Amino acid sequence: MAENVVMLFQWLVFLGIALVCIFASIMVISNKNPVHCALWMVLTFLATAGLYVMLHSQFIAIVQVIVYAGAIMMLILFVVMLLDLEVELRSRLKFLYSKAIGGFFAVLLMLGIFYAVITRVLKGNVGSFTPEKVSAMGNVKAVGKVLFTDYLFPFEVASILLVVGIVGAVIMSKRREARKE
Amino acid sequence: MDHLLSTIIFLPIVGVLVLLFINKENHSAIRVVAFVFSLVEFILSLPLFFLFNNATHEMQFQEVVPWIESYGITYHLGIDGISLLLVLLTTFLTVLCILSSWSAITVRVKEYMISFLFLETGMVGALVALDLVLFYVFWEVMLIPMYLLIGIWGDPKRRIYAAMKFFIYTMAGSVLMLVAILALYFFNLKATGIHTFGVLELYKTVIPVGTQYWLFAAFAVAFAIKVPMFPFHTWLPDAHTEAPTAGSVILAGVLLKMGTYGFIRFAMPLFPNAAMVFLPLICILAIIGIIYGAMVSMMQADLKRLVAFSSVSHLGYVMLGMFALNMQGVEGSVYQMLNHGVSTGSLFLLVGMIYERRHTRMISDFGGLSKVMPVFAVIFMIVTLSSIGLPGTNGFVGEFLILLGVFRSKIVYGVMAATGVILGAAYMLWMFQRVMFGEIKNPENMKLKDLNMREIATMVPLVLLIFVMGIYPKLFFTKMDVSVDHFLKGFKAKYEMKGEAPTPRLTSILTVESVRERVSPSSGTN
Amino acid sequence: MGITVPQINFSIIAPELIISAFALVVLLLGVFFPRTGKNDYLGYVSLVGIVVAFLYTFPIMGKSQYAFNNMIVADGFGVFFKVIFLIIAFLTVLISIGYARRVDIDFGEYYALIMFATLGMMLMAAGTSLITIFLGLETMSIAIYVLAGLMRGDRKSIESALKYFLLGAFATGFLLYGMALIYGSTGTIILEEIAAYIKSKPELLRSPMIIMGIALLTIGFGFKVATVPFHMWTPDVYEGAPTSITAFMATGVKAAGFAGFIRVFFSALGAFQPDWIAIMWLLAVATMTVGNVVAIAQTNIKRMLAYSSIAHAGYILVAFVAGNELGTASILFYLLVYAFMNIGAFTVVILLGKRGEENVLISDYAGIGFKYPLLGASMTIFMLSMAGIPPLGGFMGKFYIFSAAVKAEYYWLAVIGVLNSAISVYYYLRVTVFMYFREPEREITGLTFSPASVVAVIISVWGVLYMGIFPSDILALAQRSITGLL
Amino acid sequence: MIIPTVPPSCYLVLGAILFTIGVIGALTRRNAIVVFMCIELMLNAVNVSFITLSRFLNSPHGVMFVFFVMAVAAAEAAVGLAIFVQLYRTRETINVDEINLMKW
Amino acid sequence: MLDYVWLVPLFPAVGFIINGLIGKRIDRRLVGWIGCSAIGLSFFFSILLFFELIQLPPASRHHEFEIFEWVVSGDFRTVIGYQVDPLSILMALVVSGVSFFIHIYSIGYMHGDPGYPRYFTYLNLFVFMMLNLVLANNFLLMFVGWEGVGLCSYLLIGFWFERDSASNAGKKAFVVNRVGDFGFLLGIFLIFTNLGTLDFTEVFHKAPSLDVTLATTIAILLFIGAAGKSAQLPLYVWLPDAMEGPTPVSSLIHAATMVTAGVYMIARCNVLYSMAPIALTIVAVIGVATAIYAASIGLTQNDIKRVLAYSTISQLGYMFLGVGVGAYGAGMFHLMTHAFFKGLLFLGAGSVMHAMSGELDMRKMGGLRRKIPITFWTFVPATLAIAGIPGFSGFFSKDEILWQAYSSSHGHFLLWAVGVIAAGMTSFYMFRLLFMTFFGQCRAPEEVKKHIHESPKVMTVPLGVLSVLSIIGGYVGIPHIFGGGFNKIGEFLAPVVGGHGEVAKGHAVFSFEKVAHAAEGGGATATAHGLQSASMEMILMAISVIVALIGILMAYVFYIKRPNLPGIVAEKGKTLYTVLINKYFVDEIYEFCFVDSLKSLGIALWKGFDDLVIDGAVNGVGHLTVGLSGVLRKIQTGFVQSYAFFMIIGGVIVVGYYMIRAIFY
Repeated sequence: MAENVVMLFQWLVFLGIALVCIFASIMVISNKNPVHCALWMVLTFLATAGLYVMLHSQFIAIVQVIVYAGAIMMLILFVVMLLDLEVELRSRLKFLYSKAIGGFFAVLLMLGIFYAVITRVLKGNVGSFTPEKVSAMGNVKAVGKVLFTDYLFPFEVASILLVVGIVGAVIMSKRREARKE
Repeated sequence: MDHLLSTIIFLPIVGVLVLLFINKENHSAIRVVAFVFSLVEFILSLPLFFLFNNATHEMQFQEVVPWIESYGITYHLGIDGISLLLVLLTTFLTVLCILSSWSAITVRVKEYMISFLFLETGMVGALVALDLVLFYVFWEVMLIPMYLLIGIWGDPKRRIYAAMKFFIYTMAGSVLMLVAILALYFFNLKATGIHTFGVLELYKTVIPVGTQYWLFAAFAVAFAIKVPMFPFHTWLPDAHTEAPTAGSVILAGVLLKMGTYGFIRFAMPLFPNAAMVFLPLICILAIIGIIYGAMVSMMQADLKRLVAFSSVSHLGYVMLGMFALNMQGVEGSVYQMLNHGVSTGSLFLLVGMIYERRHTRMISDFGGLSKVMPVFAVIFMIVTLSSIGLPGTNGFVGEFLILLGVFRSKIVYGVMAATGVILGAAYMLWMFQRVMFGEIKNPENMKLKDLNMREIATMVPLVLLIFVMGIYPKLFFTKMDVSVDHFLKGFKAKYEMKGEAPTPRLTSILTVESVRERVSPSSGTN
Repeated sequence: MGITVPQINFSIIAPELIISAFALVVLLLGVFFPRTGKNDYLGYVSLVGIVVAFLYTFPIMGKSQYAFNNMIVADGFGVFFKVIFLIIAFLTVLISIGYARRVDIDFGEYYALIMFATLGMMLMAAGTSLITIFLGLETMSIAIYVLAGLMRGDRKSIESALKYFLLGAFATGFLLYGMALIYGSTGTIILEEIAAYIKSKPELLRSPMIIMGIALLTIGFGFKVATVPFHMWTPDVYEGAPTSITAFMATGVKAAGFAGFIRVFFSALGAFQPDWIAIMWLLAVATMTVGNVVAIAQTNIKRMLAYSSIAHAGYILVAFVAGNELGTASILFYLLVYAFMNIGAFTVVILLGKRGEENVLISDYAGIGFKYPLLGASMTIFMLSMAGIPPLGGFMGKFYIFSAAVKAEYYWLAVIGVLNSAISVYYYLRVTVFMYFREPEREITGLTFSPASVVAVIISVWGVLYMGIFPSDILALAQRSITGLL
Repeated sequence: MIIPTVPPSCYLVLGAILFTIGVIGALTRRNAIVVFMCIELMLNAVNVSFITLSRFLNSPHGVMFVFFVMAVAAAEAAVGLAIFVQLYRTRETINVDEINLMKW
Repeated sequence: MLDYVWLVPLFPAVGFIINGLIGKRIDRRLVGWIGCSAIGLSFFFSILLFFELIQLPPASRHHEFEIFEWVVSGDFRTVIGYQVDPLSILMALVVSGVSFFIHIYSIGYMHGDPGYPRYFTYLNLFVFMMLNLVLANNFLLMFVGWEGVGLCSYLLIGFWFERDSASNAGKKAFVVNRVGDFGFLLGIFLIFTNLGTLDFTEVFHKAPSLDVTLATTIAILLFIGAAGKSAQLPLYVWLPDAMEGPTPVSSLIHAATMVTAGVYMIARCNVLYSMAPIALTIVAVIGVATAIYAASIGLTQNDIKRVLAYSTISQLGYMFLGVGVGAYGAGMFHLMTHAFFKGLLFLGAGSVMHAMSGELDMRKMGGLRRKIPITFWTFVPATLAIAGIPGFSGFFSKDEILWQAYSSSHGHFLLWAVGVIAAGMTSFYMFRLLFMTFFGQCRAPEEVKKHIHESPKVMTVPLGVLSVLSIIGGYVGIPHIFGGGFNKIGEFLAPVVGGHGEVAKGHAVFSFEKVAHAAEGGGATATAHGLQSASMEMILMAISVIVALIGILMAYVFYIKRPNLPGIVAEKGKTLYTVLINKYFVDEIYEFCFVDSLKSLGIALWKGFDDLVIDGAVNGVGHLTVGLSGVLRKIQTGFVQSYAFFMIIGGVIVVGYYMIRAIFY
């Protein structure tokens, strides 16, 4: 009984979050105002964070909220504001057809992915990183352990990557200095 | 003497290097250096002739150096009686070409001479290469200098078109040959386990008939374009017409022979069964070429175009003779290659000489030149007659043997081809008449100067050769007798060993399943 | 429950470390010792770094050592690619010295980003897990996004950065999704383990999920190597980016894309070869044909070279389809020779420009062949090499590629390939037509040749000739390099 | 004891839907920043799939992957926004359908 | 001594080389002297050889000498080699002898011409080639000579190359000859293919093994060659035009020697022809048809050289009639006498032209017999000879042919009848020529009249020599009805050509079955019918003489008695006259059928096929690619989203393919 309630609850939460996700992302792509788009985007990210929690990835959920919804989206929002972008007008180009066809193809692609993820799904190599173990040692700790052992190398690479990103961002957004002859 | 062939191939490159260090304004020094190098080259090639052993069909003066070991590609050179004569023709004509460019080329002389020497390397290399890849390399190397010669020093009006057409046309044909070479290599690898591109080894491989068709077709297209055989010939008139004189000479004299030489050295002995299957087609195309070339030639208004189309006709004989597959046909065909080089080369030189004086090649601009240029007229006459194939000149011997050979192997072809004899006389003499005979109508022609000593020096060797080859052909036939005989015997022997004929696999895309078999799931890991 | 640190073997990643160290040094030097208008020294420092890194590839040559929990490997394949990338980086830096100053991008970050991008490429080649490859790819890409748009005042440059960035990120989405699905099907991201898992569970061969993953990976890598129809960014980006970076992209990014592509598809997904072979066949044909055909109509030489680089990707895909050892080895060989000839060509493009007058139209080349004979000759060599004329490196590259196709009995593919290379002759020769056959309409005067660029041309010419005439050693090396990969 | 009852397929389908919405957005929106957001949406969808797979395979790789994807996304965002800013400075627009100086 | 046969052609070759290389730089007289002495020496050696030969018994009068191997290829082998036998030595004598006199004549005739050295160069070359032709011991060398004389003919016809008509005529001669050579060449191929050799001795030795069809084919092909060279129907058209050359050339090449090569060749190949009766009949019919056809044209021509040209064609027709009925000796006999009198006639015409300042139209001549008496008096015997007046050389040879045409086993009454009619025409037009030129009033313009003068000695002496030969030349072949033993020439030639009288039986050299049979056949016919036919022969001979006399009479009536009669007759038979004076419009028809149509075909092939179809296809592929390029590049719109759009489409295709494989495989 209790299990059924938990099941039901889980389903309800899942469906709720999924609907929020989908709705919010549809709003992202349909809203004319970039600022609103960004805000809907934040909502999508937050909802996704909820999903992560449901999937026992609390650490990622937190990061999602802080980094994605917080930092990245704020950055985007900031730039949108900075550039003082107006409400998006309909394109003066007759893109409609190609957009419709593109959308159609995207949907086809989606159907393909549906097929791929639903039918004949074979489970991959099941590992030992079970939720039980994880919750036993704490999610963050578990993740951290993996990160600094197995993923030490990618972690270091990521640092370089971020350096590149920072340097790139800085150098790109620097105003063009007047050439000193 | 061990590296004679290599020396001959790369001497022109040395010449190029020397030229690079000469001031480009110093035209006379450049000319002299280029001439000296070509002359030394020719003199170096003479020992080939005199030291050549007539009695053996084996390749002589061989040099084998591994080049790309993993493929078994070697730097393998050697000559037999067939290539010997063509090598000599090449070195000989180059000397004359450089001589003939003395005053014709006044701009960018250095680049010109460099191109020419490069061209010589390519030509000699292609003739003596006994490794398919090496041959292909030289074969393509020839294209570039020729392309530059046409494009830079050609007639301003259409030179770019002609150069591009020449390059792309021949290139398109030869790339297919490359695929065929590779296919042959892998076939041989599978059959014998030997990594080799060496022609001599590949001669021994027995190839199933079905495979032969495709391989032969690929080789044949490449060579047929170069020859050029009838439907593939349209690059030739353009290239010939637009090229500078010496370019036309080399183009007609040597480059076209690469096609026919390719047939005799590669396409036919490697794939005799396919050659026999394609024989009627090739013969008929050759005959069409003979007659068609003559007919079209007859009506040309441009001298060089006329000679170009006559090449189509003459090369038709060569092809036909080769496919007669008997001693007379093949020997005549080889001989006719030389003849064509000498006589058509001379024709282009002569046309170039009057072009230099009048800056026109239109037949209608001339007339009555015999009167003002008697020496020219005599030489022109001799060359024309050689081109017609008059007995006593070289042209006759080749043409006669070819026709005889063809007649022996298939009478109908022989009869049809022989009609070219009539047409050949008609268009050449008509041209000669319009240029040399009649009143001088154009006042500009009155002032024309006869040939100077340099020009005479250019032509005299050719004229002498015309007669020597016509009167004492034995000198040359003894060189090639054994080789041609060996070619025929080898052809026949291999023809009779034909492998069983499974259907050729060319539809790989449809046979994914077989790929799956080859790549079983287990082989997917490392 | 302490942390067990994985085996750390710095010698395996020595080149990467050196490159990143030097990148940082250059970065800092650029910040603390900026010498406006005289920043060439940064380039030379970078060159030193690259050379040192290059020297450190020798110790790891001929080994096959994994490190960092199988995240990265030092095997022949990776090392060969590292050598390619370092050569490319070396040449790129060489040609940048002078050019960067001309277009006002000669700050430390420029050289640092080139080195970072090189690092990313090396990771792609050496990475043996999806994550390493992904991170390498992103490191490279992000650096290149920036580099492409570095001429900030230039409308075209920034446009090319935008296009490359948006489409690159878009393609990354597909790539990632593919990785996710493959991960989902196998439960691991280490390539070897993926292969082993597939081998242990043959029913996986028919699993739609993993096949979908492969399809999405095809799209992702297809974008990076610019195969049709994922090629469309190429011409625009190549045209707009600074020429030195275009050269870098055309060679380095493509090579890195192929490195990752091959690594993933052959090491991990080799069992699926029957599945991907036909689509690769199609992509190869489409890529070659579209690249070559459209290149014909181009008037801008950078754009033309962009299309030609698409075509070259098509040739490489031919070898990819062939899928045998010969094919893979020929890809390595081809990419190396392609690096030489393509960078060489772009160097000539750079040399023929001057401040405010880049001379990138093919018609600007009229008469160059006689005005600057050696430059013209070099350009001719590069063009002919790309067209596949012996005895230049490009020919040998194509020779190996097509021989691989023929060996695998893909005759039609080989035929289409060679016919395409005949088509390509047309536009490559057009450059020589302009250089030698046409009279110039306007004089190009006042060019100053940067010595470093001239050195780059010389090196490229040498490379093209060497690999054309004496290809044996390098081919043998390439063949040794791929042992254990398939 | 927490038993996962919502099958992984559902999460994966949700991921696919989000991905597709992102694709459609990237194809249709004019504003480069919005296009970029849509691409972020795609990455987010992939992240969902990763986490799901990681959860149901009991393996840490998916989580790690997502972690790095986020890092990449951050770096990309930084660079991308810098590009947009720079673009706006030179072209005074970031509408992608007004940016076709280079074509054919 | 016979081994020195190569000296005979050598001298002219030497003369050719010397004159050709340095002729322009040395004194003119020296040039002429070199030219003549070269031929003279050649003639001298021919005579020596001749006497050497007749020392031998008839059966062994055959000698071959090989100089060097020429073309050797596999089983094919030909040599440069000469042979001496009665036939070749006879030809050599005629050729070198007549040439010698014509060379001498030329010194005078050409003395003012700027191309004097060139002329002698060509002429020597011609003699060299002609001697090669007649002395060759194999078909190929014969062919060399054959083509060589054609070349010289071309060069000499077009000697005055500034004149378009001359160069046209030269080209025409060469090309038409090439048509004949085409046949000859095929004949040679067929011989070699079937017999494996081209050596005369071996070919004729092996020939009996050929089957009749093959022999016939070979014979006909060879005859095509002969018809081209000897201007027989339908390949005669070049000969009248050939008169554009200098007159001694016409005399030497286009009357006395070269054009008779065809007859010689058939006589040489008599073994083959005797095996092929059909071929023989064709030869005879063509011969007689040519004889009457050309004679009928000759009736109306006004150009003195043209009349002679048609007359030559007609006489050649006789020769072919002779060889065509198997009477090779008779044909050769006529060849020889014809060489004398026709050579003389041309030289005479040349002398007339010389006197008339180059005038050729007979209507502008007349009454010349007093002004140039030597020419006239040498001209007359030649005219009588050609007309077939008994006692002159032409009578004997022509009558021999006519008799054989009637009586030979290959002969037929009709052949004889047509031949006789042609003979009548011959005497008519020859006397017409004689009367118009030398009798009546001089119709030349005053200016020309003043300059009429006799030719110099150097010209008249050869005329005299030849006129003597025209008279006595026939006495080597007196018909056996006048005394069997006197047909020296038939007797002499019999070892080679078989045929005549008693001797035929005895010949031994070629005593191979078929040959012997053929020869005996001929001989037997003669002897078997000997007695009854003697009277018949007398009758026929009388008829032909009467016909000839009627021809003369008519000419006399038309051109002496009633000079206005020709006009009236021409008016009456206007159509016929028009046809005849326009030479049956054959030139026009040929022009239309072959020349024009070939030219338009050439243009059609060039412009229509080569440029449009082939090159069109080639360039079409190029343009298509470039066009495709132009279209495809438009996909690249520059909009980032359209790129993404194409990526998606491509992605869906890729994904779709994989999925379909995943689902269905």
